Amino acid sequence: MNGLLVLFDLVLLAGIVGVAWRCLASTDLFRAAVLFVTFGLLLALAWVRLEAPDIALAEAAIGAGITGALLLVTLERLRSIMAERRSGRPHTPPPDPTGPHALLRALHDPPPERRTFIPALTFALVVGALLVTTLWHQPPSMGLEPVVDAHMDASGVDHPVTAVLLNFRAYDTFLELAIVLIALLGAWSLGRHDLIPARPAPGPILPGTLRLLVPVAIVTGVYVLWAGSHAPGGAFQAGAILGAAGILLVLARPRQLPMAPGVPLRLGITAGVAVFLLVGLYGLAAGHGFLGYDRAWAYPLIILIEVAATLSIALTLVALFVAGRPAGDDA
Amino acid sequence: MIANALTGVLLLAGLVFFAAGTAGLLRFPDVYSRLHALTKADNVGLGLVVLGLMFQASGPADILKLLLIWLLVLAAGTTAAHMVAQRTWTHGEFESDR
Amino acid sequence: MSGLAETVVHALTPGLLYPTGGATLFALGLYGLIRRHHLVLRILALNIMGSGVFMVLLGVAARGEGPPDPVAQALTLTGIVVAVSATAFALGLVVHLTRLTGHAVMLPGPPDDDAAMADTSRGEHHADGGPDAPPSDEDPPS
Amino acid sequence: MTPADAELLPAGIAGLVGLSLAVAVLATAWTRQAHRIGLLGALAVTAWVLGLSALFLNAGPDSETAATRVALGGWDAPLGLMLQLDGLSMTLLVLTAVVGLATSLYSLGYVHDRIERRQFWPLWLWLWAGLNMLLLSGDAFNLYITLEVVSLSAVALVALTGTAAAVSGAMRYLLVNILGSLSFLMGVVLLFGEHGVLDLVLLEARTEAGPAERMAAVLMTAGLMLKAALFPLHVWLAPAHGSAPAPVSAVLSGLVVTGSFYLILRLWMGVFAPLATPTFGILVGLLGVGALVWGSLQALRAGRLKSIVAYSTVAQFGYLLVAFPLMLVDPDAWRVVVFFAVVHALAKASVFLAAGTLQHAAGHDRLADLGDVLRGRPRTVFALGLAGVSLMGLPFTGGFIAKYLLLEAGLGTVLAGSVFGVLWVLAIAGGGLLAAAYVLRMVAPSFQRGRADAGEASSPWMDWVPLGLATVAALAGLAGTLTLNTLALTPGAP
Repeated sequence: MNGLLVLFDLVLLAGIVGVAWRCLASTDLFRAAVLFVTFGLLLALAWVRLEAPDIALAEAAIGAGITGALLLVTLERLRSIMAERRSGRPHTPPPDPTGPHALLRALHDPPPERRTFIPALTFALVVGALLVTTLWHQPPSMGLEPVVDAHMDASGVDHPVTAVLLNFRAYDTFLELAIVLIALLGAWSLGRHDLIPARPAPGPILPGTLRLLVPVAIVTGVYVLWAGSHAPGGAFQAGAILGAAGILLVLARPRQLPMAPGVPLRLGITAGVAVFLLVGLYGLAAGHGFLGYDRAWAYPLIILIEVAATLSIALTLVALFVAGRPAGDDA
Repeated sequence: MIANALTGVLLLAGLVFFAAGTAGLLRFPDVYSRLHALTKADNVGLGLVVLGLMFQASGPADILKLLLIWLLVLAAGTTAAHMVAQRTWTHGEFESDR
Repeated sequence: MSGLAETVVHALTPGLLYPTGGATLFALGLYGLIRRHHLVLRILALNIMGSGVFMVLLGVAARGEGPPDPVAQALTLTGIVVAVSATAFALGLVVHLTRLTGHAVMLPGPPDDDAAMADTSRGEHHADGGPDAPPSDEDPPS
Repeated sequence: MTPADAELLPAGIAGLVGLSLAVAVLATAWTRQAHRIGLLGALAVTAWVLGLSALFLNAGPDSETAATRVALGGWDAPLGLMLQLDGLSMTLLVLTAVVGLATSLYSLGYVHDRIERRQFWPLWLWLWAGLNMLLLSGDAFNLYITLEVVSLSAVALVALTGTAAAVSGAMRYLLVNILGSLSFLMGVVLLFGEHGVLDLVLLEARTEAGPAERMAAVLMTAGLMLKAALFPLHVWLAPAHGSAPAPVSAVLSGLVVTGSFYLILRLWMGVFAPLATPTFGILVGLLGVGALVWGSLQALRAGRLKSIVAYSTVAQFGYLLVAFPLMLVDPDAWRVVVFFAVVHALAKASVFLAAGTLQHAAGHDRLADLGDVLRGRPRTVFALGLAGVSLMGLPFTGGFIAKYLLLEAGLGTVLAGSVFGVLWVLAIAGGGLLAAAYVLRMVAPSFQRGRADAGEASSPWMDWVPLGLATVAALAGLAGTLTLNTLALTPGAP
């Protein structure tokens, strides 16, 4: 049985490295994007094998799902920009796929030049070999599992990962929410959003499926959020699931985005950090330390923070997919 | 004991369908026949795998969850296949499909 | 011989296999980052490097006996969310850059930063970029 | 010190983090009033930092043995996260507050477009909060997260003008930053795998010169050098800093780069201290000499005002590297290095702000065509010159004192019999001459005969803030003793 597991590990790792290699070696960007999604799904399997179901959930939903959607819509945007530029100039000849203008083709990257091969390979090999040598010489360390285990009673939740994320190291999690928000602020500062280049799919199939899937996604999201206090799950996974549902809704009607009014949308995307910060400041004032909770109130406060965070993450992910700030935000 | 044996047999049968679907995806000449091979084989394959796993479930809740997974994958797969086919019908095949 | 066999068996535990795989991914991403020019591929290379770091972290955390370290898992979760945020912003920048310049490659070597640059603190603002920004693909990458 | 002070200090530290975050969150949510919130917030944060420094100096004697540490959420290390404050972080917090306040005031005039204002202020306030948190962080993984907060908001600010040059500079900056962060994170993971803790103080106590520490030191230092644009990993700096809006360039060159440098210093004085050997010091010093020469030459041939300033950052950071070998001989040299970094940050920020005013007035910043505006704007040119004089290190400026102290340390190395000492002394002295050359290049046209033209009218903030900050930079020498004494309150300092 142990031998089978080792075989599984070896095959899985070979698959992961192989897919990553194919992804980085491909000249067609669409192929690279699809391979990257595959890479993410294989990683999720590896996380399950390493007894990290929370990470597996997050990797599948965020690493593979949301990143995949972002990659594909980016490629579609690049394609439509290039098509516009070409049609805008009828007299420009089509680019020669082998000439110096090959770089200008939107979804194609020519094979790398030969002269970077030796230095890049040497550099990567040296770094990789040094890392592997170092890692092989490391003694098994205790980690912080015993310490976390000893304090679980005081954390307000029953799932160690959630306890670390929202209680013991809540500051990191707060900043993580802030980073999601900053990424959106950055994307919005680049300009107003333009139409998503995807064409609406004709026919009743997609809207029909969405009518079925979106309620299921919402139920699943809420379930994953609630489950986070005692089992794998939590705000980030739930936010990603709800965000994915939102992205599907956007895709079903790419031409008729609801013109989100500025103020409620702003409040929605900041709700996570705002609620978190308020609770944190209250903790400071009440003498539990910044981002600390009274032991009796830890569970409800954590749930409150998680609900707000889920909402903000879902909204932010959809907004990052749409890219560019909505017109209502400038009013 | 019987449950374990049933699980094993059903999983193996499911894997055969997956393998067939994958072979079809790789070997068939155009998008439509690839879709045909992939979706049919995968739906049946996943169904068999789910059925096999049901014998290992600890209660009705787990069985329902497994069933739900299968139904959702069916719905998503059908829609995705439909959209790929439709896009191919109106716009032709992708560069990378050839 | 038994020493070799022991080493091999030792190397095949998840606590060493997965960190080794993670280090490989890190190096592979580094290699791709250096060699590929298209910005989307470079972003993918960075993501693969990041996954390598997470794999080392989780692999190392799975070394000890007993349940895996929840702190390592929480850190990885944070890292994944940070990675997807940075990726989303980077992809937005790629689209914007392509709209402005007509290409999405970052060419090696220092760019021509002495090129004339319009002042941006007055007059109309380009914060919206967009189609009214002057096309500048007259300088095809060499 | 009074017991009340000792009780107030931890609350003041956590409160500073809370306050700067609250300002950023508020400006993000209520974007219509972002500039007003930003101004009030800048004043409040600056006042808080100054109050905190008074408190800190009062509580001084205790801090020589240990940094003041605050357990967030009441969870002590290794389980929880710790904030920590010592002389080094206090000094840089004050620097951040001064430059941050000046930048905020300048931005009131510079960023006047209604739409752009709404994008600028929240991002800038997040950047400031990120810097404060970076300086206060006492946890290896938390450092990675704060670095990401700083770099993502900095990149977004660089891209704000939306021109092709700015967006391309921002793209390069982002890729470099992510690469640097990942390298840093890999180092953190190695340390965590080896010792099972993330807290810096606990890590320091457990570190010995093993293979994992060496590899982690290489990865983390390389990542931070990328972010700090230390030679030879600097190529991204000039395009990003040169094409960003002026207040952003000032913050990037003055504070963000200094933040990464702070982290290198902090790590090598703490966790990696057992790894520092003379050979390593000499290697770093040689890099510094390379940076000085290369950056200065680039600054001498650059055609744009802001490019000159950006390249001079590469050159000036060479001094910081040259100081590493000095630190191994003279344990007190690190304080001089930090003082030099502080003076440089003040001077560099005012030079960038002044350059922004000139660019605004002329509509461009090509040095060759800038003569009219340089002659028409004596106040701004004076600010440029005053800050430049500090960069050169002429007598009676902050820069002079910093360079004098550096030279003194360098001569100490020579006396200690190091062959390389001569090289360090030559580099420190020669770098000053090169700096004089490129500073004169910037202001020289104003002494030539020609038409004077004030160009486009600008708000009073844009006229006076660069001058004020340049004055602070020039007078920083007066605060030299205070700064050095504050820095002495850093535990673990050699």
